[in-house]
Amino acid sequence: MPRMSYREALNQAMSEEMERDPNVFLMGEEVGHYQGAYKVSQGMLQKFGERRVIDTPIAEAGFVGVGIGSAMVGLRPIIELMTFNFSLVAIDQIINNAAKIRQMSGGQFKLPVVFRGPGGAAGNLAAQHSQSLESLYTHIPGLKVVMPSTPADAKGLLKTAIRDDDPVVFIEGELLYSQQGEVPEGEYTIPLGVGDIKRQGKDCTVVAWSKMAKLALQAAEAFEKDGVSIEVVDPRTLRPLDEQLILRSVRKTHRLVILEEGWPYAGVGAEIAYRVQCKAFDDLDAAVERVTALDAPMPYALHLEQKVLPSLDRVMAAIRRTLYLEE
Amino acid sequence: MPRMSYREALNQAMSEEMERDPNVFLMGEEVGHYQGAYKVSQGMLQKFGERRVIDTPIAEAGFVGVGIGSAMVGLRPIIELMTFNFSLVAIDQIINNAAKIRQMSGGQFKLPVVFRGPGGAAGNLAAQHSQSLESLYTHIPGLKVVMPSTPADAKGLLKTAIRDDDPVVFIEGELLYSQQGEVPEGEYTIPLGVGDIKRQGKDCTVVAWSKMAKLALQAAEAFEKDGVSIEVVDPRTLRPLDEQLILRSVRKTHRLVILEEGWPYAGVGAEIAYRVQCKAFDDLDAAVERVTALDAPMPYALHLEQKVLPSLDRVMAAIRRTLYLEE
Amino acid sequence: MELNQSTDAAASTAAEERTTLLEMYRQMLLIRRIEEASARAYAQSKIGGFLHLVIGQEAVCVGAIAALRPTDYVVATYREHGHCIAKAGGTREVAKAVMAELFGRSTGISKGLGGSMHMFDAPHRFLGGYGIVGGHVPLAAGVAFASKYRGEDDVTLCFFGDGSVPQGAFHEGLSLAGLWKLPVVFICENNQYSMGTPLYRTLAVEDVTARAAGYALERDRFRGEDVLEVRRRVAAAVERARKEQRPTLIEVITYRFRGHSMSDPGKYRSKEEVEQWMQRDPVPLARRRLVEMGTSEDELVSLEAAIKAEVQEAVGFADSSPPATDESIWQYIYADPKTDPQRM
Amino acid sequence: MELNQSTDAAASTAAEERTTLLEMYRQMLLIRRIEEASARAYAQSKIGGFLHLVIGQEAVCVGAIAALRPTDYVVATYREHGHCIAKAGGTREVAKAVMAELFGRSTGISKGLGGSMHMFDAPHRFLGGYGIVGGHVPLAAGVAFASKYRGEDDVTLCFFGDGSVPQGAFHEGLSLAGLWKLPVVFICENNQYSMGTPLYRTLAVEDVTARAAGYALERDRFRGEDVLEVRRRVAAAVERARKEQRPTLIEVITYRFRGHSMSDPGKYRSKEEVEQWMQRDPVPLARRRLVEMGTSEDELVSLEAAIKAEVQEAVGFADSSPPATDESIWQYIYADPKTDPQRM
Ligand SMILES: Cc1ncc(C[n+]2csc(CCOP(=O)(O)OP(=O)(O)O)c2C)c(N)n1
Ligand SMILES: Cc1ncc(C[n+]2csc(CCOP(=O)(O)OP(=O)(O)O)c2C)c(N)n1
Ligand SMILES: [Mg+2]
Ligand SMILES: [Mg+2]
Repeated sequence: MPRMSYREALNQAMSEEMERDPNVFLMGEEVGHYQGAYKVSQGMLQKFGERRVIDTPIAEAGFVGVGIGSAMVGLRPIIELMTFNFSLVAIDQIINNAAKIRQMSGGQFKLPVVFRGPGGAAGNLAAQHSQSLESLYTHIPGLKVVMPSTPADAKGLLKTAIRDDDPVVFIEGELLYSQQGEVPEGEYTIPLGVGDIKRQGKDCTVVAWSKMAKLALQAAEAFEKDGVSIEVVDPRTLRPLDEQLILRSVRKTHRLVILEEGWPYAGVGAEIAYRVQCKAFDDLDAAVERVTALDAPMPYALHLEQKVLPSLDRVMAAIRRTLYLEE
Repeated sequence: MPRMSYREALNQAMSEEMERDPNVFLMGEEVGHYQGAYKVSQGMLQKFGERRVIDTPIAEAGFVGVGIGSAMVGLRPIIELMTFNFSLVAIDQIINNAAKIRQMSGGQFKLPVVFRGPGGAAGNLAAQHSQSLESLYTHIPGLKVVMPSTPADAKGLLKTAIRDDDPVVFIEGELLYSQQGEVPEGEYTIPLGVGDIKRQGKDCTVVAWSKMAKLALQAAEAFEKDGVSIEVVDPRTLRPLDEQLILRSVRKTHRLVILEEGWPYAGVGAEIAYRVQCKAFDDLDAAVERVTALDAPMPYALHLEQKVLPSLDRVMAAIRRTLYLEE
Repeated sequence: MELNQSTDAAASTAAEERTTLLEMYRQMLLIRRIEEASARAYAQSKIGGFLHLVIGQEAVCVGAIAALRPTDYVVATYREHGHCIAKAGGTREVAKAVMAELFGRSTGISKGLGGSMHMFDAPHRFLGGYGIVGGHVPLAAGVAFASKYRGEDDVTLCFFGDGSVPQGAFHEGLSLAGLWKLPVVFICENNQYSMGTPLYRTLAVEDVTARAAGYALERDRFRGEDVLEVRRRVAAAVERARKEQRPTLIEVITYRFRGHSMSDPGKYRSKEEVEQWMQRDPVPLARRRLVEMGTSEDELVSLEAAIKAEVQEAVGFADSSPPATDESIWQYIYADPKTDPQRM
Repeated sequence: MELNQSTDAAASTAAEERTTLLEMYRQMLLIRRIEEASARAYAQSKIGGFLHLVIGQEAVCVGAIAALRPTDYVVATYREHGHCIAKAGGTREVAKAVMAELFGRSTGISKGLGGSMHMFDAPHRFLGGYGIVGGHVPLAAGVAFASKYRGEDDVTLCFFGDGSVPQGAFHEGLSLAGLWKLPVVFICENNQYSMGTPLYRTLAVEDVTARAAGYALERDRFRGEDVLEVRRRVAAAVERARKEQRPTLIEVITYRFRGHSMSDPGKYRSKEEVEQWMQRDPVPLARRRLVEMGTSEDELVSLEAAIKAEVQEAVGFADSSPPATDESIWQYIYADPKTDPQRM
């Protein structure tokens, strides 16, 4: 299987889908002539031309709305947000239009639109440019939310998202773009709502997605030496959530740590923790632990950013607590 | 104590604070000449004049930003959003500016601004006009979120919110405006972050806020006949949350039902449920139950709206489940 | 109010003109009567929520939409009953479906899920009914973008009120339409009030079309009581959009005879002002023109009788239709059949 | 590029003018050197994240802010180091605080929490440094609103790039300023590119000030390499705002010599284009003017030496300052001392 970066996998997914379906197009700031602010659309303008790879002004509410309108009449837009921090100026379009038009019209319209771009902190970017906003979107019925953690998942999930007839919020890890991995060639799709066990284990389950799945795997590595076996479950899609996969894992390990880059209060982790505690109440040998970003706007200084974000130490400490390995 | 409506209580709070402090002003759509879309600001233009009661165009991002900017230099704006459904076009101002400016500046600025207006469903208003968006705001560090359920709380909390030096999202119940209640005269403030036991009970705790607190009390009434005693805890402020009050109640009743009008996934209820299950794990005799709106955009037809919203039946069924009173 | 000169893009012979006017009169009257009937139903609590009537402004939606081909698109606000009816050609079917929607019935045009503010009619390319002021403007640009993308020569009409002009979404939608030369015509129905607020308190520049210069849009501005004139002026813009991909910002000066919605007593307008505008009621105006053009009283009376019957039929249909189904709560959230909305 | 005529609002005698120019030259040079030093520090990884340099545009911030009184306010974008330095009068203290901020130190102007994009200096009424394009425009209107509300005659300058013109927040901020006649001057620093995108691909109407007509704003448009001219033109607008509460939209045509940020190689601009603009470098231009005005080479050389020393001092100060404190993560989220940010 060819190895490539997460960035290249996304590019391949978009390019293949655009070759496959003339209704698919890419629109966003700097996606064309500049080859993408993060170079995800590298070469696509040359391949598909200005008709299908469209540079926009800095008008997110405008071009997000253009994407939604064009989807109502049969196009399949891929709308790139330079980062999801900027989606807040367009969130009314996503929540009040994309998520509701099908229902408000009594099912007369499909909304096959993908809103994609990077999310999360990326080093020294401070409060306005370091946010993980997935919980805002996951809260909204009518949307689907996808957050891949590997190049292969990035390709398989983006291809599915583009073919999906519903609005999909597809949040990439800004710090994952250069990560390398094996990626199946050509036709490779992953259904939305199906998670993946990134590492088998029996003592404790760690649920983590996007960038945080890597951190979970590092923690699992570290514990292996001490003979503690961690299972890493990556839901990959947050909405719909693969609840069964998580429950099966917890019924096996009896312990759960949820790891997320977002803020704690009413985050996705709270939802997962609550559901597991209800549905696997008797299977749990310890209270569910949550490791999240600190409940603070992101400071600029890098050493503070590292303190605010979930760290290997904090994850390992949480795992130890669920295993009653306090030392 | 004088009786008045929730609407009048809010009006009194704003009027008293404007008399008390010349830096306080009210700005929003139809707040002046029209006397308020929901008549909350009735008479205030006549009392305070156009300088301090300011009608705006339909430009929420604009006047929300104006409020934030004016607060940076010492004014204390009350920004009325006609309903919180429309706050989505201004949420970037609230999340990226109001919630972050103090921290980004290293504490050089205070942001004493209140964003207030009605939230929730109000009958036949369909998907875009029936939303309970508190979980979006409660997720954000830097904000405070208040949701009063009675006229007295409305007055006491709004006065405190106006005097508070931080940005406060103050969500009123559109269907509570006409509700009557006793309201202390003159100086009456309720600290943010302090909840209230709306009804004492010993068998099961129901946590509910805003409109839902009323529904919780109805359920408690209904159970009283069967000799089941329900404690109704109204946190009143969602951020900061009066966690201790909730925990104390649960440690007494050993059972918890959370009732909210918002959607379930990553809602405020998920957070409360999770925290209680962690911090009162051994005190719980049953899994925490959540009663929320169905995970759907609001339909127009009233009979469907009633099915989507939490109902007395659903609340009572949930309470019965926690009490193992299945029949 | 300085108004531009009329163009002759839709010049037509007297006979054709009478036929056209007769049909537009029929549609305006149908809309007027449907709105009056829904106001009565609202008073009887058969309709709830917000109900925004277009009474007084009928010539705008009817005249503008009469300038379109059936394959053209329309996007509108929450004050869209008339637009929805006109886009379908004012048939008895659409009258029934609109009334049933207001009643929240499964036979409604949005199956009782959208209601007064969210009527949709995909077969007739009426793309809704939106409740967030200005929020639908980018959607309209997107629909026009799709036509251009596919090389189809359909045009999109986007209606909005004077109140949406200061909204960010209005600005972004018009900016993109002008930049990309999209086949769209933006029609501001300037009824001079946004809820209780008169224009001068929301717009520093009351001529809405003054903004066209900043967006590289063509502009036109005129009174909206003469439905033939509305059709003529809009037709010119539609042709520009269709043939030359030059988008236009049109402002039509009009007036709503009722309050903003049923709950608005409209105290902010003087009795005199309202009466003065009612002198210019587009419906009787069209009738007078028809008589001048030689239409017989009999023809008009029977047409009016037919409309009365259709409206009664629509109300009866709505009243006797089954309520929106419980399943519909879940049925239309996601299109993908594999997605179960109850397991998120 | 058609440019308007100069006004004489800030006419001053030759001697005064030389003194003014000398001080502005000093500030521009300080900013230039500070930016160059931060680019070096970035290369040494002493600074991380996004670093947007104002090199090439110094005459805009320095000239515009030189037209203000100390009590006037400035609101800017993420490309604001120069504006922050100029608002404080280009002192060695502000140079140190800006550099320390870039290094993420507790002695930084925002205590190391804001960084390159979020510098704030309350004592000098510099209200930040914002990263959401257009998002700060309504804030500036709000600051001006506060001055008017309190009957104070301070003016607010709001700087933004050409890229923010299509943003909704730009439209809403300008709409309110024009409607309420707020004492604010909006300055578009048109450096002809938003990131890698040339103006013509983002604005259908390249003359940004063409939009003023829709907002009832005064307008002015001119080249930004002559710092004296910038000061003169902005001074006229500031006086209009201060004395007559008439807000203005100004467009200054300028150019950034470096990439959008440190990570941008700037391939989208030809070497020729960049070099052509560098011919108009505002810093040497000011120096030549000063010599023409009779400033001695010695005076200039010693001034330049002093700046070199100040910049070295600033870098040394930043390097030796303590890092932002761990407590500062929690210290500045809420102002209310009773609110514990760790117990939400
Ligand atoms: C973003 C937003 N803000 C506020 C409202 C509440 N609202 C509904 S209609 C309306 C007035 C709109 O006036 P106008 O655009 O002139 O349309 P008209 O009702 O006159 O047809 C307002 C303020 C809304 N629906 N959306
Ligand atoms: C709302 C929003 N969208 C996108 C971005 C990403 N972004 C940062 S700067 C920039 C270009 C801005 O160009 P311009 O306004 O001309 O300012 P300049 O950088 O040229 O000074 C973009 C697209 C952002 N910060 N905010
Ligand atoms: Mg209007
Ligand atoms: Mg620029």
